Amino acid sequence: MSDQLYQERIVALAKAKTGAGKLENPTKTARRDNPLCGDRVILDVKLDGEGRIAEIAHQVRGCLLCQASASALSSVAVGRDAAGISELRHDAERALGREPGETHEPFDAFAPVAAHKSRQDCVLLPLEALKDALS
Amino acid sequence: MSDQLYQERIVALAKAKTGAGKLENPTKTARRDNPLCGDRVILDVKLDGEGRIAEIAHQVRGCLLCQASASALSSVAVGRDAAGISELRHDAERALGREPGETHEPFDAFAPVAAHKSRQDCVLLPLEALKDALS
Amino acid sequence: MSFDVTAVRGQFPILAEIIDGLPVHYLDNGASAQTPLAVIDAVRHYETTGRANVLRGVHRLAERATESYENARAQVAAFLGVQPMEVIFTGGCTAAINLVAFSYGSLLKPGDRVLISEIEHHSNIVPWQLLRSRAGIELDMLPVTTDGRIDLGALSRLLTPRTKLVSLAHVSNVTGALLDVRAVVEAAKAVGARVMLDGAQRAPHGPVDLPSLGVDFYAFAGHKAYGPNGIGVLWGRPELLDAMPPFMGGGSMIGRVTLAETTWAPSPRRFEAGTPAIGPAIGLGAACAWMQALDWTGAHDHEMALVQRLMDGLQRIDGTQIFGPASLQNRYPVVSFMLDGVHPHDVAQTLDSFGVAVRAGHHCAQPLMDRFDLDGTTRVSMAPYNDNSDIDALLAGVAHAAKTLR
Amino acid sequence: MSFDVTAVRGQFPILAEIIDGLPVHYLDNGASAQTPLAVIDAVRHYETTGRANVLRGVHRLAERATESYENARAQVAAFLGVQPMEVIFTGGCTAAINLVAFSYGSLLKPGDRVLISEIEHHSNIVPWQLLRSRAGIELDMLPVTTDGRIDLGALSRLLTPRTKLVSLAHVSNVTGALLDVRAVVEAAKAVGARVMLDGAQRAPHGPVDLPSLGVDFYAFAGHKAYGPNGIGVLWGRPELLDAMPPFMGGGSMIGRVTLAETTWAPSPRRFEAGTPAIGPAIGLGAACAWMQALDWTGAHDHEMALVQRLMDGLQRIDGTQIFGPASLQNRYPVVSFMLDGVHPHDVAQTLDSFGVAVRAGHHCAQPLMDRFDLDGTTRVSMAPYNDNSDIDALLAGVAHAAKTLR
Ligand SMILES: Cc1ncc(COP(=O)(O)O)c(C=O)c1O
Ligand SMILES: Cc1ncc(COP(=O)(O)O)c(C=O)c1O
Repeated sequence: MSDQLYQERIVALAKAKTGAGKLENPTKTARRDNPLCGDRVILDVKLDGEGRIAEIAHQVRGCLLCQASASALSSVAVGRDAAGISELRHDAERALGREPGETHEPFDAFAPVAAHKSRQDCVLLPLEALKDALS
Repeated sequence: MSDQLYQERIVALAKAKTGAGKLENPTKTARRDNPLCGDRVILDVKLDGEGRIAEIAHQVRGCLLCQASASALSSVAVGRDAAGISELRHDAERALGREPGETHEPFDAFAPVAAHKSRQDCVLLPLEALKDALS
Repeated sequence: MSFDVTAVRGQFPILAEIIDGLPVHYLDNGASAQTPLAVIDAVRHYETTGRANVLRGVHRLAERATESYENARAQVAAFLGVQPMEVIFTGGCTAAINLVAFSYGSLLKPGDRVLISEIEHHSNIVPWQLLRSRAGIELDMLPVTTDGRIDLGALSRLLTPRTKLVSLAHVSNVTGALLDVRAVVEAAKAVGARVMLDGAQRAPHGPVDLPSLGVDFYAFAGHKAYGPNGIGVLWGRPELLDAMPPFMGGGSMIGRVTLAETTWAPSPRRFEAGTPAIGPAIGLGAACAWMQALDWTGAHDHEMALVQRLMDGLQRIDGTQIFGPASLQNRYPVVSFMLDGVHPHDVAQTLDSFGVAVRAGHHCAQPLMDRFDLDGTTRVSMAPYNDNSDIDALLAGVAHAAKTLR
Repeated sequence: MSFDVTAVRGQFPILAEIIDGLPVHYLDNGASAQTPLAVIDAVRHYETTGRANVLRGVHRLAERATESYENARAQVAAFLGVQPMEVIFTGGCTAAINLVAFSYGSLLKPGDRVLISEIEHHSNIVPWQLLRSRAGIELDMLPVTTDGRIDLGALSRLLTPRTKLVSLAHVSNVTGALLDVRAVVEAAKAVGARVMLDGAQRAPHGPVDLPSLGVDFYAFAGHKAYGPNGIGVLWGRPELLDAMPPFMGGGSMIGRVTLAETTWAPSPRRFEAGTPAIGPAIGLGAACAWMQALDWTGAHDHEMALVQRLMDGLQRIDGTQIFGPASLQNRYPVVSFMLDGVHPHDVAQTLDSFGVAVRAGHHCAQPLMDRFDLDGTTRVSMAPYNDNSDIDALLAGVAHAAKTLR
C-alpha cells in the first residue's frame, strides 16, 4: 500500500460538507459535468450589490476530491467577487503543481493530488462551476 | 539474381503472340480485368454449331505471364467446347500447384509460377475471360 | 489437472513488473487486456523480417506480408468458426459497429427501426443515434432487469416488422451478464430482423462458435482480446456483406476507378479501404491462436472461481453491493460493485495504491447508470492470468477504503 | 560532413536480412517504409510496461498509457509545427481523408464543389465520389501536365465560388512531384475554398511546417513515415474542427449520452471514437521524433543524389522512359519509369530476383494511368536509408529485364 492521496486533511474537508445543499432563490446557478468520470457539480450563489458572494451552496455528485474541493471553496468564497474567486483558482492550480508559487489554506490541502494528473479535474470542477455562475 | 520465373518456354509463349488480335463478327466476346494489377484481357471467339471454338483471338493488356497464357490458350482452344476449356483450366491449376495431378502441354510451362502466388491470377485471367465468353 | 495459472502468467511480461514499488494486480481487463509474448513476437517478426504493403506488391517482402496478413484473417476466422473471407479487419470494435451503422444503415429507410438495449456501451448506442439523425430511423431500447441483464421479456413488445436490426452486447461490460442469444435470434428472425452482437467482452474469454449462434454480424476489439491496439473485427454473413455498399473509400476496396465512377471489390476488401492495419492484424491473429491453444474449460472454471472469491470477499465488507447477476450462471468474469458512502473513483484510487488496477465510473454506459441512478460502479474484470493474490489485494484495498474514506 | 547512410541503415533491422539468399534492396518505400528500432522499442515498452486503456482509468498503468499516448500526439504536433490538440489520430491516411469527407462533407450542400486532381491516389478520389453520391456535390479535376505535375494553370478555370474544398497530393505517389502549395492556397482563399493536403508521400521526408503552408487540413499515414500500421494523422484548423460534427460514434467522443440525445466532446476527442490505436500512436510518435532528429538537409541531398544516379542509369538502358519531372527541383524521391516492350509487373518481378523491391502497376492512381494511356509504371521510391548499392542492383535488374524479356 502506498496511499499518498487521501490524506487526513482532504478526507476531513470532504466529510465537513461545508456549504452542501441548495439556496432558495439563488442569484445564479451553474452546473458543470466532467464527461470522462461523470462527476457533476451544481453551484448556487447569492450575490450582493457589488457582485460579491453573499451566500453559496453546492450539490456535488462526485468523488471525494470533488467534494473536498467544493467544501474548501464554500468555506472561503463568501465576500469574494469574480477576481477573488480567480485568486482561489490560482491557489488550487499552485497546489496541483500546475502553476509555480506558494499556496494557501484551504487549497494547500490538495498538494497530494499533484502526483495524480487524472484526478486534478476533480479538484477544479467546483471552481469551474463557480466561475460559470459568476460570469 | 535468382531468376526462376521467366524461363525460356514462358518467354517464348509470350513472344509467339499466338492468336493476338481481334475477330471480325465474333460469336462471343468477353473482357476480364484484374483490378489489383490492372491486367485486362479481351477474348473473341467464333463457335461452330455444337458450341465448339472455331476461331479465337485475344487482346491482352498485361504482363508477360498473362500474354503467355493467352498464347498458350489460343494454341489449343480450337475444337474445344466449354468442358474442354475447363479441362485446360484444371491443367493450368495443376501447373500452378493449386490442384494435384500431372499437367500437360502447353500449360505445364507455367510450373515456375507455382512459387509466385501473387502472379498466378495473371496466368488464369485469359482462362477466366474465355469461360465468360463461353457461358 | 487444474488450470496452470502460473504458466499462463509467465507469458505476460507486464505481470512481472514492479511499478513504483508495487506489483501489478491487473483487474481492468474489460478496458484493455494485457498481451502475451506470442503476440508481441509475431508483430516484431513482421516488422523486422517481412514488413511491406499487402495485396499489390510482387516482391518477396510484399508476398510475405500478404501471406501473414491473410493468415491472420484465417486465425481469426478459426477462432469464430467461420470462413476467412467473411472476416473484415477494422480499426476496432467501435469502428466495426460504425461500419455496419454506415453501410448496412444506408440501406434502411425512414421509419425502419433498430433495437438496442439500455445496457449497451456507448459504442453500440451512439452510432445508431448518428444513423437516426442521418436516415430518420427509429431507435428502440430493451430495458434492463435489476440484476443487470437485458430484459428479453420486452422483446415481443419492442420487435416490430419495421425492426431491421437488433444490436446487443453478447456480454455486458458492466455486469458481465451473458445474453441469451438463442432467444434473441429466434424472436428477431420471426419479424425478419437481423441480429448483431457486440462481442467486445465475450471474445477475450475463448473461441466463439458463430455458426451455432445464428447471428448476422459480430464485432470485437483486438486490444481486449490480448491483441494489439488499432485492430478490430467485423464478421458478417457473406450474402449480407455482398449486398452492402462500401463505408470508407480508398485504395484496395475498388474494382475500377474512373473519374466518372467507381466499382467495388468484393467483401472483405470492399470494407478495408486503404492500407490495412497489417501489423496489428498479425498480432490479433496470434492472439486468437493463443486463445485457441488455451484450455478454456479450465480457464473458465478458474475465472469463475475468482468471481466467487471476489463476491464472497465483498460480502464480508460492510456496505458493498454488487450490480449484476448474483449467480455464476450465464455470466462472465466482469463484476461491478458499489461501496456505500465512497465514490467509485475513490475506491479505484485507493486500490491503485495497493497495486490493483480496476476501472471506476460509468464504463461508457451512461444510460445504464442513469437508469439505476448510479454515480458509477467499481468494476473488476478478469482474465485467465489473474489469480487469488489479485483478488485478495483488491479485497484488502476495498476494506481499507471502507475504513478510511467514510 | 556528408550524410552517414550506414549509421541510418544500422537502425533498421530488416535491411540486414538475407531473404532466400538475397539482400534487401528496399525501394518500395512509397507503399510502406521500413521502421527503425526506436519505433519497435517504443511500442514494445508500452506493451510490456504500461499497457492500458487511456483517458478513463485512474490506476498507474492507465496514467502511463495516457501520458504516452498524449506524448505521441505532442511528438506528431512538433513534427507538423502545430499544437497537440489540433492533431487527430486516425486509422490511417485513408481514414483521415474519409473523416473529412464524412464530417466536413456533411456540412456541404448539393451543388457545392470539391476540387481534386487527376494525379490523386484513390484514397483522395473515392471518398469524394462517395460524398458526391451521398450529398449531391460536384467533383472537379485539375488536369496533369505531361511531366507528371498537377496543372495549376487550370486553377482559375476550375475554382468557383461554389468550391468549398480543394484536396490535393502534397507529393505525388507516382511522379514524386511536389505541389506548389502557395499557389493553390492563394487561389483557393480567393474564392473562399478550404485546402486539404494529402501528405502521405511528403511526411516520410522530414518535418512539415504547416503554419507556413497556410492549408486547412493535412493527412498522412504512419506506416509510410517509419511508424506502425493502423495509425494515421489528420491535422485541422481548430476553428474548422470545432464546427464539424463527429464522424464515427462511440466511447470517448461524447459529452453526455442519454437515450434521447448525445452531446459531443471537443476535438480531437470528438473524432477519436472508441479506444484509439494507442500502441501504433506511440510508435508513430517515436517515428516523428526519429525523423526530427535526422539531418534532413543531408538526407534530402542524399535522396536526390540517388534519384540522379537512378535517372542517369536508366537513361543508359535502351527504351526506358521516365514519367514525372525530369529535374530534381520541387520533387521528392519517387521515380516512375516504363521499359519499352516489358510490362511493369515483369520488370518488378525480375527486380525481385535481384533482391530489389519496387512497386509496379497503377499505384492506386487508375485515372492518371487512363489519362496517359499507361499499362502502369515501375515505381522506385526511396528513403534516407537507401544507398548506391540499392540503385545499382536495380539498374542491373532493369538491364537484365530489357535483355531477356523483349
Ligand atoms: C498519395 C497517397 N495518398 C494516400 C495514400 C493512402 O494511405 P494509406 O493506404 O496508408 O491509408 C497513399 C498510400 O497508399 C498515397 O501514396
Ligand atoms: C461492450 C463493449 N462494446 C464496445 C466497446 C468498444 O471497444 P473499442 O473501444 O475497443 O472500440 C467496448 C470497450 O470499450 C465494450 O466493452
